[in-house]
Amino acid sequence: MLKKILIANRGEIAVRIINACKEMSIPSVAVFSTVDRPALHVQMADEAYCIGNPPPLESYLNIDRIIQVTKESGSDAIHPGYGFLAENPVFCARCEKEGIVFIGPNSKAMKLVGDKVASRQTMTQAKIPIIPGMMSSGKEVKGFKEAAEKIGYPVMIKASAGGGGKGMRIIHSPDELDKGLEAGMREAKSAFGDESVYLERYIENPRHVEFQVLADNCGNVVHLCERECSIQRRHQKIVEETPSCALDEKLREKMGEVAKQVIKVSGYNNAGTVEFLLDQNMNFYFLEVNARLQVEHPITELVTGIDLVKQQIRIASGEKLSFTQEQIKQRGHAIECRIYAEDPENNFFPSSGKILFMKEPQGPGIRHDCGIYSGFDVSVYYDPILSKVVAWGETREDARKRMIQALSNYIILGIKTPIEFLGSIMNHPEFIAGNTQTNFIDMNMSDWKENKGEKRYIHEAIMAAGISSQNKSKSRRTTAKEDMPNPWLTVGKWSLSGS
Amino acid sequence: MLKKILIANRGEIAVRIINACKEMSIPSVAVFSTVDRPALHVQMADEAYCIGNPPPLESYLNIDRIIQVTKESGSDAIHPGYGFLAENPVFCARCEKEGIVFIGPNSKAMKLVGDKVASRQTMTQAKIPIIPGMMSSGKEVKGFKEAAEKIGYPVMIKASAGGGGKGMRIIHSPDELDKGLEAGMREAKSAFGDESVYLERYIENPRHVEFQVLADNCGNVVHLCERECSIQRRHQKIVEETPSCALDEKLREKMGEVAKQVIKVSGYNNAGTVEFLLDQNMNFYFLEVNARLQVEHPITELVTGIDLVKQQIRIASGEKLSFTQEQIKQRGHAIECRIYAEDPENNFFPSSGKILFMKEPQGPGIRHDCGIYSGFDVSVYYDPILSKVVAWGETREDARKRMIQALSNYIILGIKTPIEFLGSIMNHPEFIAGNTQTNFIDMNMSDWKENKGEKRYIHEAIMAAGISSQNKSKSRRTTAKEDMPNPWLTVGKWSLSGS
Amino acid sequence: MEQEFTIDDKVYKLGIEHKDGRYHINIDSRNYIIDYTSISDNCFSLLIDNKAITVYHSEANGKKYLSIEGEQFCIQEAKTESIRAGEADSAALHEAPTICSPMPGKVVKISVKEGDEVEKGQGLVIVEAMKMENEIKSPIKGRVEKVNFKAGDLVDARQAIIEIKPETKTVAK
Amino acid sequence: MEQEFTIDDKVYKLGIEHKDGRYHINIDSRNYIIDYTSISDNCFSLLIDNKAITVYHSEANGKKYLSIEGEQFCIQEAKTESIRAGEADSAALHEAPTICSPMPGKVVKISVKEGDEVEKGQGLVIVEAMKMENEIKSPIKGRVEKVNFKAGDLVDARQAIIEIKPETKTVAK
Repeated sequence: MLKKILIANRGEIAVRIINACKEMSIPSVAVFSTVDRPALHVQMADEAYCIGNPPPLESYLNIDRIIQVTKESGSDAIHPGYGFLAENPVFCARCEKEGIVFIGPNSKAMKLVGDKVASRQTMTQAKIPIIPGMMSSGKEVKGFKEAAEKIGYPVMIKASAGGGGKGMRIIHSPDELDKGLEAGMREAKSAFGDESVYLERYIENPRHVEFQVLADNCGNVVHLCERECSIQRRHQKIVEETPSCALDEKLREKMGEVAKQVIKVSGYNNAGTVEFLLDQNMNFYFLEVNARLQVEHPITELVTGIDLVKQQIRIASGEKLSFTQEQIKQRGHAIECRIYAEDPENNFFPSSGKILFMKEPQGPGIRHDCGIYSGFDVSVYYDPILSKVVAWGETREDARKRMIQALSNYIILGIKTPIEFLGSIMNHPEFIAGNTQTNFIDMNMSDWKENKGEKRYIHEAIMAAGISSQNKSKSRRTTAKEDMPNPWLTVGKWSLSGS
Repeated sequence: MLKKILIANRGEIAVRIINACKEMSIPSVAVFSTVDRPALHVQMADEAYCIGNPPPLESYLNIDRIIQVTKESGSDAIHPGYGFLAENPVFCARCEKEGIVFIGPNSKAMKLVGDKVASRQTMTQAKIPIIPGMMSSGKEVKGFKEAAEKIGYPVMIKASAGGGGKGMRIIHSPDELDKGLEAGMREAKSAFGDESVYLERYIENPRHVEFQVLADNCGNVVHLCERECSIQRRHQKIVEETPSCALDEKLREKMGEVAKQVIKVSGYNNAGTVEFLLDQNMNFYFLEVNARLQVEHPITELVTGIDLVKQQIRIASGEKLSFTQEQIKQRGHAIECRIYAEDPENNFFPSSGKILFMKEPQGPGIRHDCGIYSGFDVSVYYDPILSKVVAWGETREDARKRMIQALSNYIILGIKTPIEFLGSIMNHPEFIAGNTQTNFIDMNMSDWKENKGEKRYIHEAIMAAGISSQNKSKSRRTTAKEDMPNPWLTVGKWSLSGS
Repeated sequence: MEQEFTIDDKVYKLGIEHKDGRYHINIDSRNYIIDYTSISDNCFSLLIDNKAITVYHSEANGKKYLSIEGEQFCIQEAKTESIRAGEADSAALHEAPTICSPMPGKVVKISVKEGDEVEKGQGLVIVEAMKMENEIKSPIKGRVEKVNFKAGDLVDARQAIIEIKPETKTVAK
Repeated sequence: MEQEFTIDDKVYKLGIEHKDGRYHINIDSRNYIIDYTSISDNCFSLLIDNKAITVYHSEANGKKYLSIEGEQFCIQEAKTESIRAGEADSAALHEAPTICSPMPGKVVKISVKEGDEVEKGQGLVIVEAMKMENEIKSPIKGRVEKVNFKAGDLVDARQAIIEIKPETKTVAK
C-alpha cells in the first residue's frame, strides 16, 4: 500500500481525496498557493506546503515545485484530482521518471487518450463507433473551412488537449467559423497550454452518457455503469444522474462493453471515464476518455457502493480488482448538482468574493462534497466549482425530491450561486419526465430569470428585512451599553468637553 | 396518501420525520414546549404549535392538547417518533377513536407487546423462545424474592411498560433485591407512569440482536435483517451496527423468521423491532417488541436502501408493501454512534447548557441525524440524545474507519459529550475484532478516564491556548477602537470629569 | 414605525411595531402578527399564524441578503423620497451606460474602438475570469464613447471598461 | 511573553512571541515556529513545520475549550504564584467536601441524614435529570455535616446538597 500521498489539487476534490486517505490510514499532504492558506484542504490534510503565488502556473501547475514537495515530504505518490495537472502527460511521465506513483493512468495511455485526434484514429481502427470529423488537429485557422464543409455544418470545435467545455464552440455556418476558431484556440491555449483544436460533426440534441471504468495493473477491466451528464451550460456539466433514463439493461450492457474495449485498446489503467454521445435514435458515439477522477464520480459511488478514490489508490498500489463485472449492481438512483460561484441570471458569469454565511445541506441520502465554509473568500484565480450536492434515493423520484430539499436547505450568502436555478431544474416537468438532452437549459431554462420574479416568500422577506433592521439598531444601542464595558466602566463619571 | 402529519416529538427524530414528510410532499406540523421555541424541529416544519410548559407531562405527554392541535392544524395523522407517547396504548387508542391515523401499530397490538408480561405469555404459547422469568408483574416488593429464587440469580428487574434501560436493574444476590426493586419501580413510574416491574433470568454477556420488521395492513410481513446493539452503558445503547458480526446467513434467516412470527402472533402492523438476546452458544431468546421507530433505524436504511419512515407513512396510508422478503438485500456495513449530552468521565451523568460551538461531521458515507446547532441550549427536561452519527462502508472496517474520521471531525464545545469516548470504542481491539457483548463497556472501557490522559496533542493545545489568549487581548484593543464607533465618534472631544 | 425596502427596484412599505413580545407588521394592507426567535447571528425563526419560516440573512455593502425556504432575496433599505428624487436627477445626467466586468479578471479582447456604432447585444469585450472567457455584450444600441482598457489589462469588479452613448435618445431634463 | 495554563491541574509554561508573521513558542524546552491563520471566530489553522493542525475553540466561565484532531481539552489560564498560594490557604480551611449535583435536576432520594458516618463510594443522594436517575456517591469516608435539600426539591448545578466532614484527618494549618 502507498505510504504517503500528496494531493496536487485544491477545493472540494482535494478534500474528498484527503478523506479517502484518512479512511485508509495513509498520511496526506496538501499543497497550496499563498491565497489558499485558509482553504479547507489545507486544514484537512496531515501536512501542508505552500507552493507559490496564486496564478496556477506559479503554483498548482508548477511541476518542479510539486515534485520537490513530494520528495521533501517523503510522499511516494501523487493524486492529481481533476483539472490542473490531472491529464498532463508530461507531468505523469515526470512522476514515472522520478519514481513517484502517479494515481491515474500510465503516461503512454494518458498521452494517447488525451490527444483527442490520435485517439479518434485508434478507436476507428478498433471499430469503436465515433462521430464523423477531422482525423488531425490544427493550430491555425486555415484549412478548417474545407474540413468543415466535408463534415457538414453544424460542426463542433474542440480542443485537442482537454475537455470541460473549454475551447468548445458550435459553428452553424461558414461565417461563424473564423471567430469561433480564434476564440476556441485562445481558450484552449489558456486552459491547456496548447491551442490545437479539431472539428467534429455536431450531433443535435444528444444525451451525454459516460461510463465509469476501473482497470487494474494486471489487465482486469470492469465498468461501473453509466452517468448521464446531459444538463450543461457553457458546454459544462451542471447536473448529472445515474442510471440514465435513456438506457435499458441491453443498451447499458452494450455500451459498457464498448467502454471496456476503449480502455483495453488504449492500454489504460486506473480509473477512467469513457464518454459517449447518445443520439435520439439510441445510436452512441465514442467521444473521448477522461483520464482522471471525474467531478461527478460520487453518483456512481452511491449507486454501486464502490468508493472510486479508494479503488484508485488500491490500483495504484498494485492491488488487483477485488470484484468482477457480475458483482457490480446499481441500487437506487443518484443525482448530483454542481454548485459553482456563478450568476445564472447573468449568463453564468463567474462570481467571487467572501462567503458571508453558509449552511450545508444535510439529511438522509444527502452527500455534500465541499471546499468552502462560512467566511471563505472565493478567489478569482481558480475554477469556480465550490461544492457538489448529491442525493441518493430508492427511485429517481425519491432522489429528485431529496435534492429539492437539500437545495432549499443549502444557504450560501454573499456570492452568486446557481442553487435556486438548480432547484428550478429539479422542478421542471421535462426534467421530471427524464427528457434530458444537452440542449436542456437552452430549451427549458432560458426564460428562468424572468419567471423567477414570482417568488412565494416576498412578504416574508420584506418582514424579515424589517425585523432585522430593527434588531440591528437595537443591538447597536445594546452593544454600546453592554459589550464594551472597558472605557465606560473604567473611566467613571465623565462629561463632554464640548457641551 | 396522508394529507398532513403532526409530529408529536422533538429533537433529532422529529427533524428526521419532517425530512421524510418534505420528501413525500406531505406538510408537517411540529409541536413544542415553551423552552423548545428555538429548537430545530420548529424551524424545519411547515407549521409549529406551542403545546405547553417544559415538563413533558405539560407538553409532549399532554394527550388532549396534542389531539387538539392535530385537529386545529387540519392534520390527519400523527407520527409519535420514539419515547414520549410513542408506545402509549392509551394515546394510540385515543387517535383511533378520534379518527386520526396513528403512524405505528394498532392499539391492541401495542398494548399486547407493550405489556412485557402479557407478551411473554403470548410468545410462550406460540413457541417463541423466551428467557425464563416471571409470567406476571408486580407493583409491590413482596413476592419478588420467591420468584427470584425460582428463576435463579442473577436476575434482571425490568419495567413492564417500557424499555430504554429505564427501571432496569441487575440483581446478583437476594440482599440487593429490595433496593433494586424500589429504584426500578420509582424510575419506571417516572418514565412510563406505571411502576410495574417483573423479573427475568439475567443472561451473562449476551449480544443484543434485534430485527427490523415491516408489516402492512394487509398481512404482509418482511424483516429488514438485524441490528446488533450490544454496546450499552446504563443499559442504554450507545453503538449499533449491522450486519452483526455474530450472525451467519443461516442464523439470520432463522432469527428473521422468528421475528416475523412474533409480529404475526401479536397482530402487529407498521414498523417494529423484535429484540433478542443471543447467548455465547448462539441460542437466542425473544426479549420484547419495540412498537415504534427505533433510534438506530438509520443503519438499517443505509444497508438495505429502504427508508423506514417513508415506509411507515406509506403503510399508515394503507399502501401494500412494494417489495418481498427476497428483494431485501444487505449491502456493506453501517455503524451508528449516539451522541448524548453526558459526561463519560463522570459515570455518563447528563450534561446540559449552551452549545458554544458545533461543527457537523460529514464526508462520503456519513449521515448525521441531528437536533442541535451552535448556540442551542440543551435543556434538562428531556432525553439527553442530541444526534447520531452513522457511517456506511463497503466493509465493517471501512465503516469503522469512516466513523473514526467523522467523530474526530465532529466538534461540540460547551457541553460534555461522549464523542471522544466513542472514538476510543471504535479504536478498541475488542471492537475491531467484533467481540461486542453487552458488558463491552464494563469490560473494556472502565479504565478509559485514566488512560485518556495520554493525549497526543497536549503541546498543540497549550500553544493554541496561548495564541488564542494573545488574539483575544489584541482583539479587545481592536474592538475598543473599531467595532464601537458610536460613542467615541459621535461624542467628539471629551474629558474625564474626575481627572 | 414605517420602513421601506426595495427588491429588484420594486418598493415595499411596511409598518412595524413590537408589542407584547411580538412583531405586528402591516404590508400591502395585510396585517401579520409574528413570533420571532433569534437562532444565531445569521438566522432567525418566525412563526406567522403557526406557519414556520426560517430566515437566513447577512449584510454587505448596505444590502441585505436573505434566504427563505430556498428562495434568495437581495433587499435594499429604501431611501427617503427626497433622496430618491435627487438621485433620479443625477442619474439622468449620466445616462451613457458603462460596461463593467461583474468581477475581477483579465481583459482578453476588446472588439470595438472609440467611435464605433454598436448594436444592442453586440459583443464588446471578452474578460477571462476563473479560467472561463466571458463575453460582455452591449445592453443598448449606441456609439462607443470611451475605451478605458486594452487586451491584457486586469480589471476589477465594477470598473468601467467601455462607455457607450445611446444612439438617438436625447437626454431630457 | 510568558503564559501559564493548566490542564487537569497540570501546569504548562510557555513563552510566546509574534515576529515576522509567525508565532515563536517555547514549551517544555521545545521551540516551535507556527504559521497561524484565522478561519472563523471558533477556528484557526496552524502549520507547525508543515504539520497541519486545525483548532476549534470556545470560551466560557474563564475556561478555554479546545478540540484538536478529535481530542478535547479544557484549559485554564493559570493564576500567578501569589494568587495560587492564597487560594491554597483558603482551600485548606474549607476541606469539608460538598456534594453537588453536576447539573440541574430533582432530588429523588436522600439516603443519609446529618450525623451519619459514610464510607467512600457510599450512595448519598439520587438526582433525576434528563429522565435518568443518577446516584451521587461519597468521594471520601467521613461524617455528614449538613443536608441542605429533601426529596422532591429542585437543585441547580453546583448547589451543595450535602456537606461531609472527612473522618479522621485533622485540618492542618
